[in-house]
Amino acid sequence: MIEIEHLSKRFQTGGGFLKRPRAMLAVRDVSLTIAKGEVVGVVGESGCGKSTLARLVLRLLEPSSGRVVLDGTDLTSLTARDLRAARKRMAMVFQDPYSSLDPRYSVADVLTEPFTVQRRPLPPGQIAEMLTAVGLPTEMAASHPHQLSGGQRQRVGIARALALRPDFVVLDEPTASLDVSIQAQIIDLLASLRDQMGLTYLFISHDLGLVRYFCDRIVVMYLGAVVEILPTADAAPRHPYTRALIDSGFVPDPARRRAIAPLSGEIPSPFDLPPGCAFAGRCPRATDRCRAERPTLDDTTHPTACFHPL
Amino acid sequence: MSALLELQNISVSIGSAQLLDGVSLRLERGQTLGLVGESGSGKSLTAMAAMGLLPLIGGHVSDGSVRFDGQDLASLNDTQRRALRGRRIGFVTQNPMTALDPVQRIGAQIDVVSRLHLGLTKQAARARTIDLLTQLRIPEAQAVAEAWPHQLSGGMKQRIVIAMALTGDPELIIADEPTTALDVTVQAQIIQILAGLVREKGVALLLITHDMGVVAQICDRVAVLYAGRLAEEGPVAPIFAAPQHPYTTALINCIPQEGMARGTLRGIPGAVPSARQYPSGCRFHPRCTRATADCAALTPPLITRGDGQAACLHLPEVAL
Amino acid sequence: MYSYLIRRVLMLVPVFLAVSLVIFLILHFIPGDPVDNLLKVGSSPSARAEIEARYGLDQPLAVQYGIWLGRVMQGDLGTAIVARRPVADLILQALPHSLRLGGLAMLFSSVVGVALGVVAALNRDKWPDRAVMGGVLLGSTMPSFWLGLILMLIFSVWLGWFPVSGARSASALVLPVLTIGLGGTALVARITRVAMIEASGRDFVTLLHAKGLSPLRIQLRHVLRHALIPVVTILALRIGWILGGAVTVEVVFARPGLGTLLIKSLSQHDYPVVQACLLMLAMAVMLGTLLGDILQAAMDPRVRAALA
Amino acid sequence: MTLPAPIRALRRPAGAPAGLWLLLVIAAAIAAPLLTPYAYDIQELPAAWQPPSAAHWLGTDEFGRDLLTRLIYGARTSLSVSGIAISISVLCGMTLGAAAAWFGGWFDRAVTTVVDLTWSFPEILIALILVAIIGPGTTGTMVAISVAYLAQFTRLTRAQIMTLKGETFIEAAASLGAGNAHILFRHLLPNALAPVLVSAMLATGDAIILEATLGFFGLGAQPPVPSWGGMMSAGSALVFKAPWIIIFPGLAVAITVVAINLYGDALIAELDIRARMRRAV
Amino acid sequence: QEAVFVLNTSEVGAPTYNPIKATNLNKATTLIFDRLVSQAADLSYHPWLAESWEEAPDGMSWTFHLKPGVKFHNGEPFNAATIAAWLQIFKTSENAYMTEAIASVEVVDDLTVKFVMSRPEPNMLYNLSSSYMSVIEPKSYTALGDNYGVTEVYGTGPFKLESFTVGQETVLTRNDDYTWGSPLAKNTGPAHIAKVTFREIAEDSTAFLELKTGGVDMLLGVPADLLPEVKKEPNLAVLTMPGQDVYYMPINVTKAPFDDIKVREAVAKAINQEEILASVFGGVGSIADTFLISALPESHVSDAAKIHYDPARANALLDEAGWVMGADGVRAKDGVPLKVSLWTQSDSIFRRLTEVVQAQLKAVGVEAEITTFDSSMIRDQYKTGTQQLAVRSYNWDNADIVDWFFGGDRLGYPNISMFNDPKAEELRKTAMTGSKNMAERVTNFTAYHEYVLTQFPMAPIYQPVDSVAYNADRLVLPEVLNSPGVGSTAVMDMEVKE
Ligand SMILES: Nc1ncnc2c1ncn2[C@@H]1O[C@H](COP(=O)(O)OP(=O)(O)OP(=O)(O)O)[C@@H](O)[C@H]1O
Ligand SMILES: Nc1ncnc2c1ncn2[C@@H]1O[C@H](COP(=O)(O)OP(=O)(O)OP(=O)(O)O)[C@@H](O)[C@H]1O
Ligand SMILES: [Mg+2]
Ligand SMILES: [Mg+2]
Repeated sequence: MIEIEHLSKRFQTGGGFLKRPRAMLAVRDVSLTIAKGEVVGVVGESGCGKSTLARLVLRLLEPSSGRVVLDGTDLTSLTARDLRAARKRMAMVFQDPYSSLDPRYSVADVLTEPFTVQRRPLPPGQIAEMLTAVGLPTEMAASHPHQLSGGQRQRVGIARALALRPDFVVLDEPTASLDVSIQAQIIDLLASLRDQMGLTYLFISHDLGLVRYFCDRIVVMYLGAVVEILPTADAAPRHPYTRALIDSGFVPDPARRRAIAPLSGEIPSPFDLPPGCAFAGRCPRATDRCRAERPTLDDTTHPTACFHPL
Repeated sequence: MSALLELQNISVSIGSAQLLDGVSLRLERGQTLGLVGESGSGKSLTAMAAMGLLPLIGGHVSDGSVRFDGQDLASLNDTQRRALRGRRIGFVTQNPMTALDPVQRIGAQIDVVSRLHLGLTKQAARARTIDLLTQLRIPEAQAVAEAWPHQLSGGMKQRIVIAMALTGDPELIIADEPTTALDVTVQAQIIQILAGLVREKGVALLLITHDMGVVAQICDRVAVLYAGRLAEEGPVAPIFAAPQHPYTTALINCIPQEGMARGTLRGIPGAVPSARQYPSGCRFHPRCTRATADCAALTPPLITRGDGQAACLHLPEVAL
Repeated sequence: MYSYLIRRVLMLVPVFLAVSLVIFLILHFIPGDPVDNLLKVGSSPSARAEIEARYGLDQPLAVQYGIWLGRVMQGDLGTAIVARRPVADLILQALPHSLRLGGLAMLFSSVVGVALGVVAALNRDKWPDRAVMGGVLLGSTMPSFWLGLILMLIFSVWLGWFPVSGARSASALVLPVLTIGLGGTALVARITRVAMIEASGRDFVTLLHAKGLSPLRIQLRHVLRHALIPVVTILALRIGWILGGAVTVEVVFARPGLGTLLIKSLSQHDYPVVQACLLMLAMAVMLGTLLGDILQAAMDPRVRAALA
Repeated sequence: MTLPAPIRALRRPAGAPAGLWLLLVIAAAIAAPLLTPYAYDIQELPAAWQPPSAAHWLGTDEFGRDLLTRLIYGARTSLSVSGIAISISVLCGMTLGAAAAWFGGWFDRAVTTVVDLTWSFPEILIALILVAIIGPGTTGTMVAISVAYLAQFTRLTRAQIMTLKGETFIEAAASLGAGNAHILFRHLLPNALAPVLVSAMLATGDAIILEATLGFFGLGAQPPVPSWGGMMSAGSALVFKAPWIIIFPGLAVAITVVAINLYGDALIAELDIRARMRRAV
Repeated sequence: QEAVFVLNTSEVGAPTYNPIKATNLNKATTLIFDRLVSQAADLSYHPWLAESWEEAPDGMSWTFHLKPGVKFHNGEPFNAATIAAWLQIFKTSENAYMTEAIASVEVVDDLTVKFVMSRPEPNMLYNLSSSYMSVIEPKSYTALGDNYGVTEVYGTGPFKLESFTVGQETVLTRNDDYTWGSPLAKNTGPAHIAKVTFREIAEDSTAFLELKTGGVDMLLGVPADLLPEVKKEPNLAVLTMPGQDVYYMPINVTKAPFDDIKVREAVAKAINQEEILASVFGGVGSIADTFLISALPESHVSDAAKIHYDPARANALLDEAGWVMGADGVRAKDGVPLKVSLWTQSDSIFRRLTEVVQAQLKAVGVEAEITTFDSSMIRDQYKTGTQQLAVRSYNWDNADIVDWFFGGDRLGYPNISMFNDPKAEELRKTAMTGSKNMAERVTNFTAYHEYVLTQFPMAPIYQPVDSVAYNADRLVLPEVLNSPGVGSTAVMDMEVKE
């Protein structure tokens, strides 16, 4: 359904009067296919380009190169007008429920907005229906964001994303700023909505445990590049970085205590990446080759970009 | 042997709002106590109360007492309390990004502790600082001491904050969500460091976290706070094996476990009530799956069970 | 850092060009012809042409600007049309007075303002805070000419402590400095207070307390240091304001200075003098921003890092 | 239902007296002819220079005109001149600032440079020069004041919109397919409005002082129309002989401006926009 | 011995001490320069740099015998050649008309010059006593160019220029070689005061406060409304002399509705001079009912020509001219309200006077809109000729001021009234150039003046007295002051109490 082909994004920062700007690749040559009805997860640490990827996929950012094809239409070449029309089919839920709602809009206004901007009539009873669908009381339509808790706001954000019945939704860390208890509610809600509406999700998170619980396939990113695509949620990792991510999680079971063996070393600056594998500096298996040459995803059913996979 | 830190039935108020209500905790030397609960349940307030820092945010202990090594903090004067902070009690804050003074070099910020509390000279203090940084496996400690905070990564800064907490050779470290703002890989590093301190130096650790995984892995005891009250407290193993309070159960169940099928995560319905509108009776009852009419009416007492305690009307000991 | 300084100074060049162009153009829209002032009534057009030629007023605007700018660059500010002497002389006569007044007012505002701000912040929401902030608010809402007149009435006329006007003795500076300074004090006190309170709430301050430092030391050594960053920046930015505030006050106290010179020349349509005065003020403003940026960089390593 | 913020601000401790004073001044200005038995312009030369008395509560001026009457009529001039001037300034400043933030690029850079420059100059200087160009009188004063404050509102609006542009809800609207116009007029401007309007209100206070200062230089409203600045200007000549002529208008200015500031502070607190206002400076 | 004087506000901002180029000279000028002839309080003429002089019986030549031993501040000698050079330079002056009648200057010997006249000039001695005809030092004048009078200036006067800051202050130090003072003063040889500072203070009240608080020693001009305040102070003394100012309201005869002489007369007679004298000027001074100060014989015109407050006539004239009183108290004609502009300058006394005038005009149904201009700027405005009414004053003690302000060749400024009447021009010519002696000149000027008055190009308002206030604890003034104002003569005899 979605084909992401060699997508890259280059950011320049800091340029000024008589000052040279610095450039970095926030997303580097990412290719990915998502089938209809699939839930694909993207994990990676802060700053590895997850959000940038999400924006590129929905063309909220112009890619530096590569394309995104949604059901045969190349989103990257659409005119502004056609793109706006195409947005009916795709939606995004944002990380920060606090700034993703206009403070001046009531919940009803927020939910009406998709119809207004797409010049569609608002079906009667639609708002109540949407609120119910995301588990909010219908009276809440008159409330303003500042009267809602984080979880409630995120539900409103989800309702807004689904208002126009899209088939593809990008979820950019929808639970990162919520309590675990609320996170569980939201994940639960997203799962049931997907079942009801036959949605396709690109689910972004930094929490590998959560992604493994929620997704069919998992893309692991490190400093802008995909390092591994786990074909199933419970597939054994092949990339040492994925392994380290799994090992960094704490199992909530005192009976299964284990020694903590954290990674050493620092994440390199994205502005001057080493020539070889970006992870080489922290990788226990790194060799001279890793430091000199950049590995690419291999062509297996479990693509991994590593010279020494597990 | 008396506990190193003991909160006896403390209540904390800010202005007219009572934000903590009858919280009791005990922490022995060499032990790690995990303090968990959802956001807004009062974890940080508890830490501030233990540090004697509530006045900073305009609050005070309105009832009960905070005892450190048998001494009631309330009976000490300001100078005496200050002599404890940084010396015998170290503090690690949640966000390492904002915990350091951005306009002072790293070294100076650490040095001041040993100069103040240990009476070291400038050179001796710096030597100690370098020594500590090296112990925390910070590469090029000398250079780091001369660096400005903004030149360091988050994980590095958190290690600096820990070094600062360690400088006075404390008996107790209070760490308020020390890893929340950090990446998972870094988080593991920091937890490992803290756990190592307990193991190697025998300090007591009050670890505030919202990650039940961390609690399960490194804590000896855990205290669960909900809406300003203690829901349950006790040794980690039995609580994880058989939680006494429905809230504890619910919290544990919020974490996706390996092999769980999609759609089985339930979460806790509703949200933490705000301090201005705590529900009557058991404060958890509106969100509790087992709530009855009694739960809304009666405040459950804190019942001691074995080595721990819990506050729920559904405990067999509670006779209605 | 040095490369930054050089860049920052070079950046003043286009700004200066822009300012000078604006100043040059604005003054050409002012109605009234200074040449008339010089002409004998009923003099012939050729006499007018001669005078226009003498002051370069017959050239196209762009050429006039070019010539003017070229001369300004060489320090030649032209000849005052009405006062008939080199503008530079007039400016040099006026500038020391304005600098003395502005400098003292600035000093007064910063010292007193920071002190009051600290007192207010340390006693947040208690009576000293209320009193300081109330006084400060009142001080900043009184028109400066009015304040000047009232001060003059009380201290010079009724009490006879200070001279009424002029700049003939140091004591003549007291009331004008007070008048300008009070407005600045209000600003500084307010910023200091807010910045202190804001800084007090920052995490690192909590940590300083947790390290066992004494609260007073924390406030004065750490919090105040942070609070001073915005104070210094804003003060530097407000150099123009202080000098501008001097305009009315100089007039009220009949003091020599750029303000009096500007007002007088403005009403006499003495373009070269007005241009020079505005240019001086603009330079002061530009140097102020430069100074502010440098001080900020000096006080805050993060800023230095962002600039390097 | 909650009351609108301007009314809620009235219930705050300092907001109440401040708001009431402002209402009083505005009401007095509107109802001026009904409030006093005297005319603002009829001279009663033998009655000149009278100190405050039962007949003339605030005394009389050099032409024997009742000062209270002139003070009330002066409120008309001062408030309307500053109010209108600031309104014009806000309209132009918002347009300019929004355009700069929206279009970016060289236009933004040009606007920012000019605006930053003028912003660094004291308003009084800008106003003085403009009045010299336009000529004295109420119109000149109004134009001068509006231009003098243009930079402030342009900056503020631009800063607001730049901050808002980074907010997720803007991206959210874009992700729904919202066009530029929708984002600008339905999200950015409405959100930028509160801080701009509040600072407009505070600026009106400053504008009253500025108007008075221009009046003091004899460049404001022309006689016999009273304005606070003009009254003080006239009174300044003989301040030692009849101090009341200058004291009362000065107090009127100071108290009104204090009230505007206090009420503005209450409004800021009520609207919860303190951080946004500060960020924009 | 040092003293601080404050210049009259009307002299503030005088940009130069160059009497040739200046249009506005302040009092300090009279201490730097001497003149050929001095004038006594009774307006009679006495020797100064000229020890004696003869006028030819037909008025066609004048011979002046100069005082020997006079030296300029820069050491240059003063002699007949100086006079010739100076008068040559004076031809380029704004005030060249003063020497218009001099055809040529002959140097008879070192100390004797002869003016050959192109016509008789009965006003010769007056002109030579005017401060505009201060004797400059020609060599330095030529050498210094525009700087003469600004950075340096050399005269023969009792004081030398030490420093001059335009609009601020002028410091003069005593010329210790000075022995050639006017015989009108008791002391002709170096002045008693060693250093005089002239301060320029734009606000009369500030100046008064300075005097009151001891910041300065003397005010060279005290406006009438401040006199009562001065008199309240025990340590201050006031010296009052006949004034040389006239306050008046020029009426632009070319601008409707004032192109109608009836309207002009009406507004002129709507001005209540007595009320203004009493209320604005506290009764000090006198009303003006002609254009000239009453000390001048040319002011004695027929009673009919004098302009006095006459509201009945004003109203009647306006009715006659078709301006009907409206309900709002403003007259109108053909639906056009009688609104006119009234210009004034920003000095406080003018603003107050103008507001009263405005109210008085309103009383007869004329609505005047005041526009205030800076005093130095208003002249440019007059040059545009767009004014209707204005309030202003002049300071002069010779009848030729009528020519200055109403001459048809000076429209705009100084002829603010834009008055250009053929008959007046004829009378003016006779008055200016057709008189052989003083008596004839007086007759001619009186006729010219009288005619101008009947055309109402202005309305006279007020004649102040000249008041000087000083700190009696500090200054001792001579008992009798034999000069028309406080200038060089007065300062020579002045002493400072230590
Ligand atoms: N508009 C931008 N301009 C310049 N750099 C940017 C921009 N947006 C993102 N970046 C940089 O690109 C990199 C990737 O950012 P991105 O937000 O995609 O990371 P992320 O994986 O979503 O991180 P997080 O987990 O913190 O949300 C970061 O280093 C970030 O600083
Ligand atoms: N300064 C304060 N003034 C008023 N209320 C406060 C203040 N600080 C905290 N509270 C309230 O006290 C309650 C407990 O706060 P606390 O910060 O202890 O929660 P927490 O458990 O640490 O939450 P988190 O996980 O978000 O850090 C909350 O309801 C909070 O709103
Ligand atoms: Mg992100
Ligand atoms: Mg907390």
